[in-house]
Amino acid sequence: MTLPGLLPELEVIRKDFPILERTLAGGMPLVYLDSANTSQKPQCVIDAMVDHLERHNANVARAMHQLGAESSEAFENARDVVARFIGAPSRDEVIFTKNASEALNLVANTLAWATGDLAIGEGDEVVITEMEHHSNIVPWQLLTERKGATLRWFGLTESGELDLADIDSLITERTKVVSLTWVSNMLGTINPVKEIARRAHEVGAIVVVDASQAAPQLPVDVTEVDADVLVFTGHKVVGPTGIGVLWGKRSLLEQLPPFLGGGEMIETVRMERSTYAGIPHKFEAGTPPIVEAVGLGAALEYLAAIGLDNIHRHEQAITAYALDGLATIPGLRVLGPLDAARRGGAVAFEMDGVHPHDIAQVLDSRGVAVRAGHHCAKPAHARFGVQSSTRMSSYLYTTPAEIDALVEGLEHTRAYFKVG
Amino acid sequence: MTLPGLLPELEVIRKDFPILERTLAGGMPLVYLDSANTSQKPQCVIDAMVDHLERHNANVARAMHQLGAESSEAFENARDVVARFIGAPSRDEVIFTKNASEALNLVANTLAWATGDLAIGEGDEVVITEMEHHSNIVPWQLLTERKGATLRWFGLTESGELDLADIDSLITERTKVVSLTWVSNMLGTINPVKEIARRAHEVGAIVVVDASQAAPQLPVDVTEVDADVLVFTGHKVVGPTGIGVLWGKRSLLEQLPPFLGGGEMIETVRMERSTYAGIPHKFEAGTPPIVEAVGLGAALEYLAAIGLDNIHRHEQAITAYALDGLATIPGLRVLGPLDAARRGGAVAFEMDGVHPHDIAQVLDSRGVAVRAGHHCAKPAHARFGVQSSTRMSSYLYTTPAEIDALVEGLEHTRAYFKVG
Amino acid sequence: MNAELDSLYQEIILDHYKNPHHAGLRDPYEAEVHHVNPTCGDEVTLRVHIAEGTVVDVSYDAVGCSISQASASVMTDLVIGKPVDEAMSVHEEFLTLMQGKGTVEPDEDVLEDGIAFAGVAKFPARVKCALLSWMAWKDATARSLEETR
Amino acid sequence: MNAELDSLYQEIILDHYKNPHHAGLRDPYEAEVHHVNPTCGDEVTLRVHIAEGTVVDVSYDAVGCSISQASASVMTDLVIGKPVDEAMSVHEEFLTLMQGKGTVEPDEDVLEDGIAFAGVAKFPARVKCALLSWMAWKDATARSLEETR
Ligand SMILES: Cc1ncc(COP(=O)(O)O)c(C=O)c1O
Ligand SMILES: Cc1ncc(COP(=O)(O)O)c(C=O)c1O
Repeated sequence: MTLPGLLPELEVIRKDFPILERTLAGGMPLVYLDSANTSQKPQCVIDAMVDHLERHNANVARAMHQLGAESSEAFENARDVVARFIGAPSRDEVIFTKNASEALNLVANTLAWATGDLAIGEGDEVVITEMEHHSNIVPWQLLTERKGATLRWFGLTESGELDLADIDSLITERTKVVSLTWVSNMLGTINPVKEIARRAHEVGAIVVVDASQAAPQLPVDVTEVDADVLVFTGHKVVGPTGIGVLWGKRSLLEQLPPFLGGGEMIETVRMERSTYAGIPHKFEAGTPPIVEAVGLGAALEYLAAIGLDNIHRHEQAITAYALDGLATIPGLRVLGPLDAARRGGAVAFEMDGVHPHDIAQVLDSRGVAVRAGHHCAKPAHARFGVQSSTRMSSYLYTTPAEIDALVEGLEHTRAYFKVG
Repeated sequence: MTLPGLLPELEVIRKDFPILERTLAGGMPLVYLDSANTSQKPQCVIDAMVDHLERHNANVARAMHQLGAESSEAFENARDVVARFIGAPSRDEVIFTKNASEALNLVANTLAWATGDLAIGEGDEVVITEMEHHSNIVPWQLLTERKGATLRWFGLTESGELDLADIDSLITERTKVVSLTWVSNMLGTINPVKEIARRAHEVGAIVVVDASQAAPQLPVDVTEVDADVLVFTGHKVVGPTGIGVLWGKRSLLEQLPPFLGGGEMIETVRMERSTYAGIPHKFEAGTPPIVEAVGLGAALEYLAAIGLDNIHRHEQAITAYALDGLATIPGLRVLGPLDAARRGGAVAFEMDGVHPHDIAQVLDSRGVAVRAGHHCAKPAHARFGVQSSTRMSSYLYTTPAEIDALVEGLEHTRAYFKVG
Repeated sequence: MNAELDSLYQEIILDHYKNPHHAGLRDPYEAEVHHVNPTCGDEVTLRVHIAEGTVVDVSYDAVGCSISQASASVMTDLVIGKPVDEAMSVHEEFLTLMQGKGTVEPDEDVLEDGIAFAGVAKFPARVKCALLSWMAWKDATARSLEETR
Repeated sequence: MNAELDSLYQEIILDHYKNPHHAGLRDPYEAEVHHVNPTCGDEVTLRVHIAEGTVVDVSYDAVGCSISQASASVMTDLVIGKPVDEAMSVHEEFLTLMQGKGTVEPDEDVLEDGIAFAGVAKFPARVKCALLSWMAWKDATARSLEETR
């Protein structure tokens, strides 16, 4: 079956992902609908990492020998690839972290030690939203608690969008930072980041955009979206674990104090005092994730070759098809926007009479992998009065037939638990 | 040629490391003598990572489906392997970080926010040594500067050992932390960690051991060495980049405040306040280095199968042979202990009339990879009045013939630069 | 594929899930605890009433999946009315069963309806669900013993 | 294997290394800077004396490898006595050569002994060595122009 908007070479793309050929217990083929949790990896990413480990492995920057030069070039090339992928004005603004969570903590943590303009204290406010991933909540709780500042947040409408009604009383002269997700990992909502950034910049606040769910499925341009900082994580963009990206405006990054100390982040070290390197190295203490950067570079080149516009269209087509399918299940309620054109590809739902764990378990026995729980978004769940939900999430390799398998699995689940 | 103490199956071991078959510019075979910088990876480590990415990739902890269970099991199994490798009393005390630098910063950074007994402030002291890697200097400079405490350090003797003469005036009731390297990455010195830990514990200080250079080449037992915290890094123990290990005593880890916030480090999150998970998860925010843990587990099992005692003997044999060879070069001065039995396998040296860069360059043209520079140990270099040095470092795959190639290369270097 | 599932979702479990025993929070009690499964958010608030070394009552309010709900129900059946020592050893036995990865043969004389959870041990992700209320009970019991000391 | 090396270590470079021109720190000067190559620790302290728009003197104290030492020596030969603008454009030309990865053909009329560094451009790890003193000179010159404004 085919749908308008699907990637035309879908079967070819699927062949790029070795894991999609796996069969599970009972010989069931894998139906992987947990890509918002982590994406699968194409052969080219795995091969790039293997080639690096088998032929070019060496530490970077410090090593002058041929392997060192090859490894450094591969690592720094990955920085160029990332800079292009997100339209960064300068490659030096691209910092490798271990994941998106570290990137967000880096900002909150260095702000805790910042002096001058950037210093945060009593009377100052940080604004987030009720739909954030825990990784974009806890760092700001720690910062505001430790510095005596106040944490505030946008609430959500019944349909799962940001409630912007009181934006002007929320983002005020007291606001130092506005940090929000571009695409929700639970509700799927795509937020009007640019509009919020405009307001934040009017009051002189720093805008931090969590693009962990956006980078996999939307074209990202840091200038266009008007962020001061933007972060995403490698393992959700068909890259490996162990690497994340922090992009920040040069002027901001230069003003922030160092985060982790040691290794390559120094200019000179004496026992009494040290001075620090310029960006990006200032924020990359110790041996960086080298083979992971090589993998991430290959991953982003893979996505760019397919085209983020095409991937976005594919996700929308699959999401629309999934929303239609889910609507046929009695007692099923989708949390978040119901219009596929206005949301990302993660769809969380409740089903009357069966707990998400039990749904996921029955689906798993049929080879269908979804996530059950709070998806690291407890406050968003609390907002909708639910403890946990089941979430299906697609990606560029997802087929309509896999959505059919999900829907059939849900029907079976109802029968199994004798619901309705 | 063979030496007493060499690993008997050396040629078989070398076959495990694909990169050792590489040829470089001009068809020169690779002579890799930069293992203290980063080690090469055996096929079994690469294969474990590939198998994980191609067949078991999923996020951990959160995922209930079969891939999730497989991935979680592989990840948590790596924690068991690490716990066994270092003799940790409990697997929960093993925390995965991104590298050794992050692990050291984690301790310094959480101490900065600690309250009660652990709080550090004016009048308190942190003691390090002059031979530390920058990653064990800068975090403590940041901590003491930020909290108004004082940083003190052990000096070095002429032969490159810790000067313990004034240990009792250095480690006093004011000392809150003693952080030191077990094996120096520049001088090769093996420090009497246990003896220093005893004194530190007498005054109630926390003992942090940087085992980045020890873990690859000595049997490590955290209880035996009497550390409160011990760290090492994956890429130096034939594992991948992107992963490090922090082991800490349960009572200490439980007392420390959280480091990075988000993802899996929580117990429950409300917008107003969060509570945190127990160890180890409390210190593992966000998606951990999953495939890296799988690789690290395979790496440590590989080393354990060969036997750390055997590896240590091999390193000593090679180091003794190298020291003998280097002694034949006129105008060459080794920095650090000259007795192979009392040092690790990193040997830094100066050679009259040729700068380390130029030595490394000439060696590289012959396929011999060494490191030139300050090796992230500027203060130790300053102590010996040198700007930089050349360092050769061996590992379990190093042969006496490779040492011969180094020594010949050095002779050639002298001739090339018309020295002597 | 239902065979695997059926080994997890035994009839006994589904029965307890639909009709949980001893549910709700009751007085008197010496200790109340609140436990969470951080992975999925399942929660239980649980009270213990102990008198003269015997578990007189265990009452609870739980939100969670079939396994965690049924486990709470079975647990109360097993511990209420027993001397604390004996209840603790039932707890130990249940723990051993759950951590056995499906290799432990359950003893029906001790675990009664609890033997229905033998299949859960083969699903590592669900073991935590089955243990949530047991852990809460153990914690509450320890606290109430301190309380009354 | 010496052919590769010889393209890096041209005779001219080794000559400047053994006998550096204009070495040592001298008065008068308007600006003094200290630059470090963080990777290897090479350092240079460098002074610039500018009068009436001309680079009258550049003096320096440098610790480093043959490439960085020779480069400092050649740099002083090239800029001393030149109008600042002209010296800056020589600097630009040298920068282009160094960043060309071996593809740029050097112009001997402009770079004089500096053409000997063409081979360095093929060794990415050494480009920083060749540029250390030039960067210091550029920085010091900018500062001394501010100073005297
Ligand atoms: C003694 C010592 N400590 C710490 C480190 C830092 O390790 P990493 O760069 O992996 O964080 C190193 C290696 O570079 C080292 O040799
Ligand atoms: C919106 C969002 N932000 C942040 C994260 C954290 O990413 P990581 O776990 O890789 O740090 C995730 C994914 O888990 C996410 O979906």
